[in-house]
Amino acid sequence: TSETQTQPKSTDTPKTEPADAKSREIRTLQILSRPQASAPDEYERANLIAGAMKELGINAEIKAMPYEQQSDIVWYKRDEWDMTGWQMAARPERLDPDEFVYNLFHSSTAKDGYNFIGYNNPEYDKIAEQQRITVDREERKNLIFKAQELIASDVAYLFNVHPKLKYVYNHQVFDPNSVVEMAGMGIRNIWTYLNAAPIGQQKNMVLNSNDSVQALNPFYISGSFDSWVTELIWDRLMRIDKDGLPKPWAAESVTWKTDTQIEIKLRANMKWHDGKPVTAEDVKFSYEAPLTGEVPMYKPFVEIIDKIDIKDPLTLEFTLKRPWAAFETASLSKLNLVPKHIWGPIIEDLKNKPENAESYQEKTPIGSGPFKYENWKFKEEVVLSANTEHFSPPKIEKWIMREIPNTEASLGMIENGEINFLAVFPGDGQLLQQKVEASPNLTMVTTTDLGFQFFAMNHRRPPFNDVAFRRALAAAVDRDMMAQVVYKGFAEPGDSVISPALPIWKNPSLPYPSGGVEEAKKILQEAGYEWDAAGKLLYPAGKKEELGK
Amino acid sequence: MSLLEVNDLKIYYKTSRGISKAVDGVSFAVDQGRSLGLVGESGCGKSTLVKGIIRVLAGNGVIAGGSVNFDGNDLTKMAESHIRQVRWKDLSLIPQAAMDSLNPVYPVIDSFLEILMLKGKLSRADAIQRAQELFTMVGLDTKRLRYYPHEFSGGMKQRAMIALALALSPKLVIADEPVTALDVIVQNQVLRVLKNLKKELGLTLVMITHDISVVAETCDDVAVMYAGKIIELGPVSRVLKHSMHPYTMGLANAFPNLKKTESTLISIEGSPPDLVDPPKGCRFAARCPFQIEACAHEEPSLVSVGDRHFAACHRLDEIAVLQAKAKEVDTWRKIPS
Amino acid sequence: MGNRSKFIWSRLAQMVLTLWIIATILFFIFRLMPGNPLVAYIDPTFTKEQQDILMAQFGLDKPLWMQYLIYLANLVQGELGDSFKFRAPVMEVIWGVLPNTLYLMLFSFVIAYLVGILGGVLLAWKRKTRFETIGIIATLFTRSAPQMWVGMIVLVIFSFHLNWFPSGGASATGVVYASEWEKLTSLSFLKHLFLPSLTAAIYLMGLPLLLMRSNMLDVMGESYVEVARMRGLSEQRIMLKYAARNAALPVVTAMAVGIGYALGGNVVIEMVFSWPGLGRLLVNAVSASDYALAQGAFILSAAVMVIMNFVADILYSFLDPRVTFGKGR
Amino acid sequence: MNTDVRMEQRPVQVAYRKAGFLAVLGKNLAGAFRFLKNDPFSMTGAVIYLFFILIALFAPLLAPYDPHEMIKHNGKLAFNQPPSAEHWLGTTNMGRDIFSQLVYGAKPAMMVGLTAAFFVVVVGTLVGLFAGYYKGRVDGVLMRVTDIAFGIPFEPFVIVLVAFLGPSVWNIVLAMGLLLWRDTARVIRSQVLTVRERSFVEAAKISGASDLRILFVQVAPNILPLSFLYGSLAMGWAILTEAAVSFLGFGDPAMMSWGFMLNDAYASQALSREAYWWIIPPGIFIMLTVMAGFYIGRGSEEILYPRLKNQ
Amino acid sequence: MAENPIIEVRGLSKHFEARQHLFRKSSTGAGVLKAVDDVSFRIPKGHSLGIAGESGCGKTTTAKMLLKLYEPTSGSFLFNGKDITHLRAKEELKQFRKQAQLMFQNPFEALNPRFTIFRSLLEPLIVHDIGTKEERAAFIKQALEQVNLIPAENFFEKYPHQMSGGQLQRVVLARALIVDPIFLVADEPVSMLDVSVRAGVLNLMKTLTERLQLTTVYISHDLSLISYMCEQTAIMYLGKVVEIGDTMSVLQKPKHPYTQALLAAVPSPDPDEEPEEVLIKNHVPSPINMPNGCHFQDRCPYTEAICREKTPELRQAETGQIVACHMVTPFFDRKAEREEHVI
Ligand SMILES: Nc1ncnc2c1ncn2[C@@H]1O[C@H](COP(=O)(O)OP(=O)(O)OP(=O)(O)O)[C@@H](O)[C@H]1O
Ligand SMILES: Nc1ncnc2c1ncn2[C@@H]1O[C@H](COP(=O)(O)OP(=O)(O)OP(=O)(O)O)[C@@H](O)[C@H]1O
Ligand SMILES: [Mg+2]
Ligand SMILES: [Mg+2]
Repeated sequence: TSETQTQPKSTDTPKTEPADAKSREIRTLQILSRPQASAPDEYERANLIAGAMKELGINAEIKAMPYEQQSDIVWYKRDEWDMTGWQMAARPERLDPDEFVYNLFHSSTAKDGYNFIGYNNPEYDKIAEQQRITVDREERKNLIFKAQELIASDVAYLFNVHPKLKYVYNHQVFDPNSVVEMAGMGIRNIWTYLNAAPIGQQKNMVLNSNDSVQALNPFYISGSFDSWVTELIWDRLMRIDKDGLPKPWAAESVTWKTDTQIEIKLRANMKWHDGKPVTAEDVKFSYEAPLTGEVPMYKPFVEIIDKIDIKDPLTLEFTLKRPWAAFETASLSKLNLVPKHIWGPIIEDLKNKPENAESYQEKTPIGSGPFKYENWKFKEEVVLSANTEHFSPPKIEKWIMREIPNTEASLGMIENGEINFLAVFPGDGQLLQQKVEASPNLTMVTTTDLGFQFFAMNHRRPPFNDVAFRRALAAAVDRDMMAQVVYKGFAEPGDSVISPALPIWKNPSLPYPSGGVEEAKKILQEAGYEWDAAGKLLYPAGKKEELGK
Repeated sequence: MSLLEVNDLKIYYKTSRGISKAVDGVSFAVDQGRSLGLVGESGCGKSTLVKGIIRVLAGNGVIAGGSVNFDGNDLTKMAESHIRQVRWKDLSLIPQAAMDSLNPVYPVIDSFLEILMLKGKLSRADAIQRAQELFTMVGLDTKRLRYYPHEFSGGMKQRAMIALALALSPKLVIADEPVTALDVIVQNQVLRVLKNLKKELGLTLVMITHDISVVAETCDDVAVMYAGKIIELGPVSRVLKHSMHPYTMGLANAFPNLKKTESTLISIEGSPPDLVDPPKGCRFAARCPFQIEACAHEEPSLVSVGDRHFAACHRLDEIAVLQAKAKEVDTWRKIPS
Repeated sequence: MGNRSKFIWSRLAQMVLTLWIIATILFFIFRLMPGNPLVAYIDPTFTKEQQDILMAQFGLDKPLWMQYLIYLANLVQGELGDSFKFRAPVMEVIWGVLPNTLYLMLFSFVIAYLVGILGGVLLAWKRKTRFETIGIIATLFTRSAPQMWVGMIVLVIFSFHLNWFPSGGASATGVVYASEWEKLTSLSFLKHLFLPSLTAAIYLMGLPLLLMRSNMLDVMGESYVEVARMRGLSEQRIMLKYAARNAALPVVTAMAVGIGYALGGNVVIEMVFSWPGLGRLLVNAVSASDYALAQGAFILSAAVMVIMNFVADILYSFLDPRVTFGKGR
Repeated sequence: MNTDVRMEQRPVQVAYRKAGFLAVLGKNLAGAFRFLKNDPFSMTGAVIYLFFILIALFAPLLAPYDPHEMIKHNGKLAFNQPPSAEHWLGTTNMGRDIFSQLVYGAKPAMMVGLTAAFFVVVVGTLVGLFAGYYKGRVDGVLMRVTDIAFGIPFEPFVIVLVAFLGPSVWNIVLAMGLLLWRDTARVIRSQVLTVRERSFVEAAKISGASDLRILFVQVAPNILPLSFLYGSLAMGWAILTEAAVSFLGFGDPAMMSWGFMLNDAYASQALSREAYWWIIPPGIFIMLTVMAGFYIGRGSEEILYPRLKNQ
Repeated sequence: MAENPIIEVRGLSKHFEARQHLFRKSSTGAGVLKAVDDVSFRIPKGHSLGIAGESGCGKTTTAKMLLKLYEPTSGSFLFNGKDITHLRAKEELKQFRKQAQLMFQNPFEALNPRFTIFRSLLEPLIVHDIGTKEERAAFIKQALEQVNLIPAENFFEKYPHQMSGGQLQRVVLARALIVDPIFLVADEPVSMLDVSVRAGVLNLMKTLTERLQLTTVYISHDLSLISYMCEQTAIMYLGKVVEIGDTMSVLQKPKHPYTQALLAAVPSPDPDEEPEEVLIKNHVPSPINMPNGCHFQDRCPYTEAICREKTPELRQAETGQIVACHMVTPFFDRKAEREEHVI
């Protein structure tokens, strides 16, 4: 536990304290956070929030614990925690607002789904449901805007920041014009990999990861670094384009016949890396395999599909059980196309075994993607080579991802050229900027993250079940200061689940409270909160602490 | 000329308490083919003396004076590389702890081969042959050459060490307490080996012991040491039968004799002086029943008292009286403990 | 003979017993922790059915005692189960990094014990000189310095500033070795190996050095060394064949035990130098709640330690003819 | 000599007997520290410890800032500052005073070191004493337990345990305590094996003393110095381990330990920033404390690996 | 014999398991080491028995069994007429411990180096709850004076390393006597002492044991010392008593060839005396896995076939002592039974 230094200001609190002060005292609130060692920014933000709370006369205590313990409490002991640090990471499919808007706050997911905070607002539920089936973009946008408004005024989350993604590449190796920036995702994306043009001797792209590749498996959603690789080896029917919207990829065209019927035309002459042609059968197999139960992680993305018909060798028709606005993003851009001749027998075989497709590792993974698997040295590197026969062949020769858990080392290596693309840098942005500025070879590109950092409050527990309390807290927490101090400016203050990086979905004017401690106190006072002689915050009259010791 | 002549040898140890004069002006000589027994209480400097002779003193020991003439050369002045040649080849020393004198991780034969091949310049085959001869000579089964030292009993180790000492047929062998810690039968066997070698090879021997019976049985001459000095020296029968120094007399009293069970044992009360700060006069004075004025401040010198017999005592002139008195128990009782 | 084989058998039985107990303790530590062991791998959005599938896949659906029996049965067959994180047999995952740990360990031990033993002999030889005092103090420094710290400094100097050695990893980018041997003999691999080995060796060498020194001093006081001198043998011969040979016995034992320790992987060094080894694997597994993998890596290191302890005993008695076994004195 | 020593009827006094026992024990403990006086190395070690214990005790007085405080100058966070008169060792990337952290770091180091050493000494000595003295079955069981402890890889064990029990210094100490006694136990046992063969132990037995009495009155004082030596070494190991564990991110975030500082510096790229004032001091302090243990143990590594001769 | 024996030992044996090296073939091999094998004797009150024999013949092991430091493998041990072979009861054992004491070979080892002399002497008093605080100091003073350490106070605060061997051996004796034992075993009590002080300790022991009417067992490999100290003598060879009887008979008219050899081997301090021939061959064989028959068979100058077949029984010789040798003509034909080995 840790305490902040700021003392409660007692100047403007009433000198006389209510008679029933004792019973109205708010218990010491616990803020869960990962330890400073593994998540320094979260820990520091927890400190700042605890400081703000102290200024309001609320006792808060930070409990640092490893992520596993934290998630165990947050997910499985849903009414045992007060506040916790949390984050939503950027993933391409999250470019569609559905997951954030629906899963995080819909009351149906409060019991054992993503809505672990227990947010429950029937009005919001309706909007969230509505946007799912509204295929018209403009109409849907209004709904999303409305949803964000509700989240902001209810202060469902204590928003902190959208960090800035910091990527560095060596402009002596790659033509700066060929590096592609993607909204909310930065320059580390498949379009850069495909487009980056080597201008010197070095034809390979060497980038870093800071954790192990766990598996290279088209049917297993494992670590994020795995997905960097899998999306290159395996094609998908659609891919999220740099503007954040899905566009046909392996499919030549995707045509919505009705709200529930989609016709897909495959590109001609596509080949698997082993030389066999990509057929409609393969596509159908790829979408049906998850339904066998042997590919559990992909099942949620195909359950909506009623049936798939092969019209001709290059044409398929998908029929959905009901309309789903995010289908292109969450399903067509998500599922890997897998060769049936390889995986068919494997899946059949697995049906009689306790294991499923997730534990199957091909010796040489075969996809149809723009890069071919070449080598994987466990805990060292993954090497892919350009698939020159691909319909969108990369310009680089090899794509090599080196595992470098040591941040210092990764910095050193981008400086001395051991790597030429800094794909992950959890360290100090300011330092990185200095280094890049001092180097004649490096270019840094920062992008506001699609994901965001926040503190979750447990709406099931007082005092967080009171909107006024949440609003006061939100007002008291200085998000600008967070961005400046904790992120050294490499973050944008957040007020919504939608990142400012996605102007199409982001509601620019949200009623999220601000104004600092003064404003917070006003909110509290209006809601009936009082302070005792020592400056401690008390519940409004008639309410007492039920969870205290 | 004697084979070994030690003149006024002084060996001091540097200790934290000061200089310990472990050997303080010792002179004696050993003739070719004779054997000298060196007796004295524990700590009187016997081992120091012989280690000093071949200059293998502990790091803090120095030869502070005197000379050691061996076979015509002064060992104290010899260069280290030169004396290394002398060691074992001309003069070998069987150390006090012969039990632990063999490298425990090699079979015994390795020690022989090392000496015979390295210093004796024999071929391997010859060396093995010679080692077998030596083993036979000391009455050990040649099979045992291949054993490790710890597989030998104490007596066998002692014999093996004797064999090793004889490997290069040295002119002089010094044996430091070769039979202490052995029981009688084994002791007897080892002494017999030494005696036979002396007879057959004409070995010159210096033997240290604190058991005068051993000296009586094995040696021609005996030197009695007390607190860093030789206090009596002469042929065995003279020194033991007609002791000229009270300490020697006392020593004889302290020995039980199996053949004379009726006699009472008499001990010399007290303990030897501190060698860091020895008394000014006679070093035995404090324990001596015949102590007179002079003993306290004047050091007696070793003087001849007859046929090759020397003693260091202020009362040599009244020796007959002392000898008589020394046999009485009460004489030795008077000394305060 | 009877006694002897009885000793070996009983030692082997002891080893098995020890391992069994360690394995059991480990099993229960991992299983009795509150919460689902798969917590980090079961996304709460999974349906009950999906969760069950996963639990079944790792055998976690069965009652505890049955899990335990299965675990033991598997262990006996050298099966360590499947890694939660890598969805692959733990053995396979470990094999992926074991060679690197071995190389790092062997290399650093060779450096450390060469320097250590020679240094120890030298210090003993030069006893009571300033050289010795400085030597000891310097050694104590190396033995007291935190490894990550030494690693960081080494990294800054040799890699960031001088640029002599790569700053991490075990091989150069994109290199594929035809065989382990080719890898071992390639300059690039050795370059990668050097800094982490050096850092480990700096720490490791203190033990053999100090041990060797004090043993030398002990042995040099032994009668057989004194006698060797009396025999007029040369000083070198005495130092090496008599003093060092005997003084090295415990050092060799210490090395066997040390290898046991080191095979568990030097977590800190592997971390600082991004070395793909067992230690880092284990720490990653622990922090990623990959219990199956952590457990497997742990058991493996424990087994190696137990075996190396045994080897140390045997080695000692092999090298020292005096050692005896049995109940008597 | 002429006094008759027949002493037939002697009154029994139980109280005195007990007092005597304690007095002996106390005296022996004092005796165990006596070696410090005669050995400059040990003395140096003890002085270093004393120095750090004093720092630990007076940290709040010595440190100009709270080690966790993010310091603002004129409303601006003073982060990443090089050493200055205001901040002797500069500030961290979060604007905390490094010197203050260093001073505060002495406390967990000493705490971890001393408690772990205490564990090691007490458990190791007791196990060693009983195993060595009773031989036979007791020895068998205790040594098997020790073997098990020896079979457990130390660093991973600490990490696993701390990962499970939560990142607190006490858990680190517990984990170390659960294992580190093993070396002590083995060495003490082999020492006891030789001590128990010495005749004064037999003499005590013959004089009718009970086993426990012999164990604690006769044998224990003879091995206590060794235990303390081990304690001092264990202190070093404990501090190094805490540092390593903190460095790996399993440390106690509430404790401003040197290992934590190193971790913080490392994670905040102090190396790339060449902020040596941040990296070097905690390392030096760790080194000094660990070395103090070695100094007290006179670098006697051989006692860690006694010849296995008499096992 | 009229007097009841204080000590009676019947067929006492102690066997050890032999150890060996792991890799090398040892010279001895595995097996059972019969350190003491079927030893019987009685000692009447106030008498002293000397046990002599070569190193490793089982003298110390016998002594340790007499003091209940070792549990015998077989046989029985009667103390004051009571069988205490398997005595376990705490109080009774303590009582025995008070009555039977040991004097050690090595005085430097026999005292706890961390205890002052006073403390060492206090220990037995505490253990046996003897005296008050003041009385104890007086007892200790008395005990030290009794062994001629005068003035006793000077020695109270000394540590063992500050004293000479002779003084220490006296302290050891004082400690043994301070609990008023009736039985004393002295295992090579002076072998570590210098000749000049040896006699002092021996004389002291002799007078004290006589005055205090102690029953003593005196162990030494030095026959001359035994002859000086003891009334009875037992000669041991490889775990067995080969000859036992009055010292005079055993040492003056030895019957067993081993005793004869032993006597012949003792060197004389008289330089003019011709050394006797020791008629003995070979070395002491390994005590592990002894062959059948007489243990002395391989070294005996008179060995015959029967010696290799049959273990000789103890029989009374015409000179009075009891001898275990096939070649000695028995004084009378009756096999000397164990109970009859009275001395
Ligand atoms: N290396 C040393 N440093 C200091 N003093 C020493 C050293 N070696 C021996 N002494 C002292 O010198 C004196 C003579 O020792 P030395 O070993 O020569 O006696 P000794 O007559 O051989 O005795 P013992 O019969 O016990 O072997 C003793 O007082 C001993 O303590
Ligand atoms: N605890 C033991 N374990 C195994 N063997 C033992 C033990 N004690 C004694 N022995 C063996 O028993 C035999 C007799 O030993 P003991 O000590 O009784 O002989 P000793 O006559 O006292 O010899 P010494 O004169 O050397 O003291 C020896 O061979 C010895 O090695
Ligand atoms: Mg000597
Ligand atoms: Mg004995």
